[in-house]
Amino acid sequence: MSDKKGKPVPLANEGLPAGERGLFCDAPPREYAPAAKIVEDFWNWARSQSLWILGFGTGCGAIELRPLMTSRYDMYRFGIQPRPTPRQSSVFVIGGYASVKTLKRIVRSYEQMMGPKFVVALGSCTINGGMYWDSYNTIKRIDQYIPVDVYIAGCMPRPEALLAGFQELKRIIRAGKAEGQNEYARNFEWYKANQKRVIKDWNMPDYNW
Amino acid sequence: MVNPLWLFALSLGAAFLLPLVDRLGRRIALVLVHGVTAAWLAAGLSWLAVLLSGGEAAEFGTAGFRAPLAIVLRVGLAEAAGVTAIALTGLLAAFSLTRSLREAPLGGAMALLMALMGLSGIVLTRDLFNLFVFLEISAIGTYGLLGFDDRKPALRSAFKYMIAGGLASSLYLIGVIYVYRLADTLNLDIAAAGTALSGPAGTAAVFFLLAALLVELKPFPANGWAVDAYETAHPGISAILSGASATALLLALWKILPLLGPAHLSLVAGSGLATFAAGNLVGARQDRPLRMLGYSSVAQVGLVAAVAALARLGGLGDGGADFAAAVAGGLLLNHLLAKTGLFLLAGAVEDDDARGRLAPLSLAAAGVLSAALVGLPPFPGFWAKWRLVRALADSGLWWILAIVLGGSLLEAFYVFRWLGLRAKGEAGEAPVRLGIRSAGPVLAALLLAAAGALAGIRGPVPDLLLWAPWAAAAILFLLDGTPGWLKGLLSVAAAAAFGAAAWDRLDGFRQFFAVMLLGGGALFSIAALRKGGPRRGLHPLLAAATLALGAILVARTPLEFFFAWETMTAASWLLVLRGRGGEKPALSYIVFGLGGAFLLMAGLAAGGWDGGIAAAGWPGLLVLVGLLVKAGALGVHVWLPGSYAESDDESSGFLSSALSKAPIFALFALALSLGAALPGGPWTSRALGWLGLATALGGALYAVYQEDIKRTLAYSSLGQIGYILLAFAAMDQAGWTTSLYLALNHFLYKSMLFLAVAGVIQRTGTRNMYEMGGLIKKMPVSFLSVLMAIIALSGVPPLSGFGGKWLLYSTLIGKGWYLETAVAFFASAVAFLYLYRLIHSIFLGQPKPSQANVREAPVALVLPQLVLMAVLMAVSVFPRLMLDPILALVGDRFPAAFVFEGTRLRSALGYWDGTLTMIVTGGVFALCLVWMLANLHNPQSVKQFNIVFAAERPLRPETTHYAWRFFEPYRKALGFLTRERAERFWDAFGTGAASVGGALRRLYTGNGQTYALHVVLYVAVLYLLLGVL
Amino acid sequence: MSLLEFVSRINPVAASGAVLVLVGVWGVLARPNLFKIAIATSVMETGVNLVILSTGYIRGRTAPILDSAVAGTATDAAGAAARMTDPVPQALVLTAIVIGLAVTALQLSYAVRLRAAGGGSSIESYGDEKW
Amino acid sequence: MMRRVLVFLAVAGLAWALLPLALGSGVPEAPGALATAYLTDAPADFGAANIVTAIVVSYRGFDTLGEVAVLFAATAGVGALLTRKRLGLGDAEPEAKPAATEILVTATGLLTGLLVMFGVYIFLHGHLTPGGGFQGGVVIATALLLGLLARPESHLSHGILAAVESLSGAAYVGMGLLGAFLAWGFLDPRALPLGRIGSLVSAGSIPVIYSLIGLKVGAELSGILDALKGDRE
Amino acid sequence: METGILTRIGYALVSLFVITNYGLLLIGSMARISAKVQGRVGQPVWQPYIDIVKSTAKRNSIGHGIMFYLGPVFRLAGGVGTYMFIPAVYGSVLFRNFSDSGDLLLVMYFIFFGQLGMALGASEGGHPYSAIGVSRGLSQMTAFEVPFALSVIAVAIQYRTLDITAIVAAQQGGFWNWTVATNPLAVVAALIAFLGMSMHNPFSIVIAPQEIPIGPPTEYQSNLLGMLQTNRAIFNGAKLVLYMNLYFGGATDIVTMVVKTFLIYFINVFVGQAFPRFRVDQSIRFFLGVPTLIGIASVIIAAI
Repeated sequence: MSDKKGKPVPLANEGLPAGERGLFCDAPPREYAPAAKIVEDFWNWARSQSLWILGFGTGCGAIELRPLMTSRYDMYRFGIQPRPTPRQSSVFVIGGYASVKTLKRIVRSYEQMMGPKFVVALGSCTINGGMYWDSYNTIKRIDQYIPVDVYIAGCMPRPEALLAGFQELKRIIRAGKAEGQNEYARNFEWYKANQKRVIKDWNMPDYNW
Repeated sequence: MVNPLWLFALSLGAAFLLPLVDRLGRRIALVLVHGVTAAWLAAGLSWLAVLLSGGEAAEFGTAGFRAPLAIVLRVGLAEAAGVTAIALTGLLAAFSLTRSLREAPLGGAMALLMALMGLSGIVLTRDLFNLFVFLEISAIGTYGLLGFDDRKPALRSAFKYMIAGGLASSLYLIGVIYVYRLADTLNLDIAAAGTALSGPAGTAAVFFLLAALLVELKPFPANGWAVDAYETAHPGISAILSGASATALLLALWKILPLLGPAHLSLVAGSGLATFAAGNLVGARQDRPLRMLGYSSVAQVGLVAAVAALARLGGLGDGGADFAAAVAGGLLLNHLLAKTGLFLLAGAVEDDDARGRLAPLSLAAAGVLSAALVGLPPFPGFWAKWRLVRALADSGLWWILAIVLGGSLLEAFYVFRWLGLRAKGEAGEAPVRLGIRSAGPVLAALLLAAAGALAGIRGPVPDLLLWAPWAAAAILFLLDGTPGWLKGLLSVAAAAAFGAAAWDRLDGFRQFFAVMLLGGGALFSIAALRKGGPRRGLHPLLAAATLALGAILVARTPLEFFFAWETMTAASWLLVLRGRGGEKPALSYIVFGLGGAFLLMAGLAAGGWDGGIAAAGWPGLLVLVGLLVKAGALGVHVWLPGSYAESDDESSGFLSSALSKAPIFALFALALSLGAALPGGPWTSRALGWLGLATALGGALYAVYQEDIKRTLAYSSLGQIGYILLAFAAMDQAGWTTSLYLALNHFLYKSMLFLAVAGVIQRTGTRNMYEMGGLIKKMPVSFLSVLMAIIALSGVPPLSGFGGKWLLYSTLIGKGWYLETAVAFFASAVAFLYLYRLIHSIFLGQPKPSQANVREAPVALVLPQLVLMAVLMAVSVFPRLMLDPILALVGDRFPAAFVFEGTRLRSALGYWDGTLTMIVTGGVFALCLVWMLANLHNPQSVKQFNIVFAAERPLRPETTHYAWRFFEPYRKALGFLTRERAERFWDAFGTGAASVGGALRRLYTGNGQTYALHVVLYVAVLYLLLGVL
Repeated sequence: MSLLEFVSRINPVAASGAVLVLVGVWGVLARPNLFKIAIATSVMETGVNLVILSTGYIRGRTAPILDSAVAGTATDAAGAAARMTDPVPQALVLTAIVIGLAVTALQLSYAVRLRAAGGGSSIESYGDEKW
Repeated sequence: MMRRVLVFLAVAGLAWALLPLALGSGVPEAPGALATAYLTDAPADFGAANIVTAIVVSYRGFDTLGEVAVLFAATAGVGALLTRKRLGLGDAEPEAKPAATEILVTATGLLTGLLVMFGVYIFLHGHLTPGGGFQGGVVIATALLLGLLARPESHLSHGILAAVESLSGAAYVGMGLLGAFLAWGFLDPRALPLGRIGSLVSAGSIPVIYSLIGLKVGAELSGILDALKGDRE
Repeated sequence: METGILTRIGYALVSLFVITNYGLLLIGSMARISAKVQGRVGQPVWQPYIDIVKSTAKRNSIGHGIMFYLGPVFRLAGGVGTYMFIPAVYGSVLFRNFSDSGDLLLVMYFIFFGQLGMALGASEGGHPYSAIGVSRGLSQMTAFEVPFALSVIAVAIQYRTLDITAIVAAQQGGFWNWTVATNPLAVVAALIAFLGMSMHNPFSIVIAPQEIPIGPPTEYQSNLLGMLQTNRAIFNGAKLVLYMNLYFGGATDIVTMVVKTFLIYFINVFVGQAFPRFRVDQSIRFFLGVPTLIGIASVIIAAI
């Protein structure tokens, strides 16, 4: 994706009207190589211990997140806390079915998160469309549009399942295999093509910095 | 000495032969008429030359006989001056009358000739009955003149004029015959010498003479007929009426003064003052210029009569005779020329029924004439008014002083309102070209300026340095066509030259202020080069104002000080008037400026005379209040925001950073001349402290809610002045050091702010903050300068602003003013609000697409800002650079409160080491910067719309830039503090005065008979009063 | 000062002159008609002229003209002077009368001009310039 | 109503002011010092029998010059105001005034010559008999007035009147200057020989001045009367 | 300077290291205590360390311009600078920091330095929420500064000095010499002001988490956010030390400093749990009402 001199080719952003292209950054996403092994292990350990969830509830899964804040399940023990903006959060929990309209917002929020970022998808709707398998406006497989790290099955998994899912996510991060951001950057065209095929009124830049 | 009788023969011969000459051609007849007037002028000037070079007055008998038997004419200094004035006004008016004289029947030219000859006769004759004959000749001439060009309104007012004239002449006749009956002579000098007129019958006889003359002089209740004539007649004739005939009648009154007893004199004085006050009050309510000028001339004539009477009555001034000549003469000359010019000008404009802006030349003339009329320097009216006020103060006639000053302030209000209208003109009207008709007013203006300058230089203000502002203004006005940069350099050179010339004459204290005042002027003259083009009128006024500030420093005697002070007020008023929306603010600026100046004048006049402005006791309080009005303390600050906001960007910068220091300097000078104390004892300093504090808090609170940048900065400087006043009020070494430190600091960062804002406004074209945004990328230097300025202004530590705050709080706590400290702290926190708002809504936030191609401010603005930034940084790092000279200045007047140990300044309470603070802050900042850069991984700079907008994309930059009503919650909480109480008070005051004018106005019902009734009632009341006094 | 003594000191001509002046002034103030005002003014001036003459009236003396009535021979000037009244008021009144005439003439012509211009002859209708 | 009270108060106030003067002054027993000086010196100085004329024309001649100027200005003013154009008559035929009665017409024929001769007599003998230039002028004016009344549509020739006025006025000023060069001061009648008191040719230039004044006043007054008729072109 | 410039810098760095760790642990423990109040296990006490490391370890970040990057630098410099100007422990050379460069006024005004920087950075971000947050923050700041200023004046009158070391010296010798004993009203006013300063619950409108996502720092992320979190710890530490020195008799050694500051902060958090959030104008009216009267009363008491 980069031209001869190694400088990334700016994105076309056709979705935007001509006058507004100057208002958005048109740089494409890049892969960020992990640091040296020892440092990266330590950082991965820190990342796993401080998972900040983006407060973006889609579908029926979001309600499962709320109990985690209560005394009974208490996700704070594991260093997990909710954050209001994608800029400051590292985990994106997709709680259930995602309509096309929601997908547009999911993509925008996912792209505005800072790497390394992880996605946890709840429920069967994110895996194969679930009970909306034949609906015209839901997303059947979420990972065709954004890279997913952990799926938590169940038609809405209980909070305990969520905690188990997060433990699994911690393990993956510590193992250094949660490189969703680089994977998204590598197959950017593919992901973007899938997204554009579904989202009709794009009216936003190709990559939302 | 030319014998006046030849002149009378010449005039009468010409008059009688005019019908024959007219047959040869009207043009030749008019040349003859103007020739005769010119002959009178030449004769008058020759008499003046002879008398001024030491000749004595000469008497000329008629029919070969001496005084008692025949009629005698006398040519003294007063008479020579009178004849010259009459002839001059006649000539000026004749030019404007020529065209209509040519069309009208010959009667008009005849009447003009007769009127002028009659007036000259009134001035010259010493015989009472002959005076009556000449009164009638001039009256008949005036009746003829009023109706000569067949204007229907003029005919109406002519008839009214005649009724009153007939009554006056009958009174006079009765008076004359009984004076003859009792004093057995018709000659003035013999009648005055004898004692026959002192009995009851004699007093009554003289009363009739006086009553007739007073009615002719158009006293208050009985002058309806006169004002109608002024309004409706041809402007040339109004000029003759208000100029020439007023002069003649006043000289006639002057002549019969010896006959008058004390009762008569007090009648004249009372009636004159009442006319002055009422004339101005009603004048303020007029919207038709000619009628307004009519009321103004009636008022001025009343004042001159009153002064003459008072001079003779109470021995006002040192000797009565020459004092009256100087003051009454000065006021009369001023009134004469100014009124003639204004009538001709206003009349020409009314005739064309033009409503646009005046052409530059006639506008300049109108400006000079109205300034002279009001008594601004350097015109003769100024010197006369100063001596008058001083004499009144000496003899303790305070209520008369109040009337005189109040009346002149009212007059200033409506004259400058008219000038403002003419300077701006209604929207969309083409500029008014007067062509040749503006020759008369321009000539009158030049004469006024020359007379004033001559009177000033030969009289009380010989020091040429004080005349530098006017010289600079004149020269630069002449060069107004040349390109802007040349004039800018000239004015900077002038300021530098003035500084060099005056430097050694100034003591350390004045040198400190000279740096700010002259430096500020030069700085903003350079800044004025930001725009190309000649920028007509800006440089002369800016240079004049700068040098006037310098003159204030150089002045030694109270009069010199006041002269420079009023020059500064006038020059800065014109600067404000020059601004685009400057008409209304300029009016309030000049009215408050003059109000303050008059208080100052009264205080100076009443105070002692040894050098500077020594004024202890309550005159000192007057001076203090006058200075506070000029500084813009809360309550009298209403003029400040409008003037700073509406004037050009450079001039508002100059007004706010340099000119606002003049009242501060004057306060210091006042305190120094009283031995480092305030007049009125300790409670004054506490009250001044609270007033300063209120101004600081008020200024800050008002500034928070403004949408217009320049209004925000205006209120901000109001606030900073409040701090300086608070510190000054502490009246100890700490307080004064703080005050001077704050003043210099305020000069630095306020100049930076105004320069930057000027650049921003020039580039974006708007003054509203919410219409800007994100200019940091396009105007980085301006951003940096504004950033440093707001850090300094809000007192955030590393920069020198904190030094000011530290000094202030150490002073206040040291002084025991604890509550003031808390409120000062709150005010400075509030200041932080509007400063942040200023930099946020202009430079940060969302840039607007329409301002995409904005470039950095012009070099003329950026360069001074860089210099100021360097100075500010230097002073912040090494506070001793600024504090050592100030501590030396304040020196030994008070017990030492601050002392320097190396770089640390120690006070009784605590210490502050500017250099160490800067080092520590810098070090810590560097540490954090390194830490940030080290951890910065793959930063991606993004554009303005790459923000987290609740998973949506922002729509338009205008709607995403949060700037409009930035502190709305603050308004909900503390909005009640900033309801415009001061403005409402002054508006109520204005309408109150206007309603009094309105009530008095009802007297002039327009019915000629009512006016006659007023005349007779006036005479009857005067007679009753005579009985009482 | 008894009434009798007061009456004896009245100068009859001056008194009648004063009355005429008052009538004239009353005429000017009370009658709105332009012409009547002009006439009232001339009445007032006549009154004034009478007052002027009154100061020159000396009982038992004749006009100041040197002719047979006054002095037998033209030589003894002092004797003639003793028999003549005061000439000065008479000279002054001459001028006053002519001036009064001139003013009245001009006033009447203004009145005619105003009425001709269609404003009617009452002064109330000529009050446009006011306040 | 209020107006009536105010008028009464004003007149009463004026009366109160006039009281001490008009009543208090009483009847003078003897003329003052100035009057006595005039009475004794006038015949000697100017050889004029009529002392009033001596005062009017010589001692206070400047007043009279002024007064003539006043009359002249008034005539000019009236002339300027009442032109046919100004009165808006335009060229419309003035409405026919009633023809003069037969008595008036015949009396005019008889009296005009007499009046003019009488007027001339008055101002020629100004320095001898009572009366003088002004009185003579008025008599002449009445003669011309009679002419106007008899034939309303007739006009006095404006040109001649103006010429007479101007020339006599200029001559008067000339006589004044003559006095200045030949005698001791402006308007001093002694420029011409004084002659014997009582005879027609006596008292220097007083009779000349007075006759000039007579002519001037006669012309001016008739000019005013003609203008007041209202149909002057 | 009796100790060399380099050694002083060394001491300052050590002192900074101590206060940073203490600050972080304080926040961690307070969070754990409030969790215990809510019956939760709560996050580990060293959680703030982890959060900072995670933020700093972020692989990429975005920037809106120079001022945006400098915002956190100003903020952190403000926090560290404030601490540097306060003598943390009375009598110890180690903890004297650079308090000889200015007295109490310098510290009070240096607080603005951090806030100004943060405000500028937030505005450069271009986000309307950050501007609204700054506007609220500044409005509240002007209000709570008044009671704080009044209590500072009261202290200055009582001890007739503004030099912090001298104030602490005057309070040595047992509880009864502390300001809290000699002039309790001043302390009450100061503590209420401290609530406003630390933006705890009744006055947390500025960074209201759900209404305008955490106010000014909306656009900040990765290492910039890390710096802000570090500053939050240091700045709290500095203010606590300041309050301890002014009102609670200062500290002669580290232990007493830790204990006293912990208890002061505890009051603050304790109040924070029990109140809903004030609107901006309500909080302004509140601060200018009773606390100011208390402050004035304290000044009067001190002045007599």
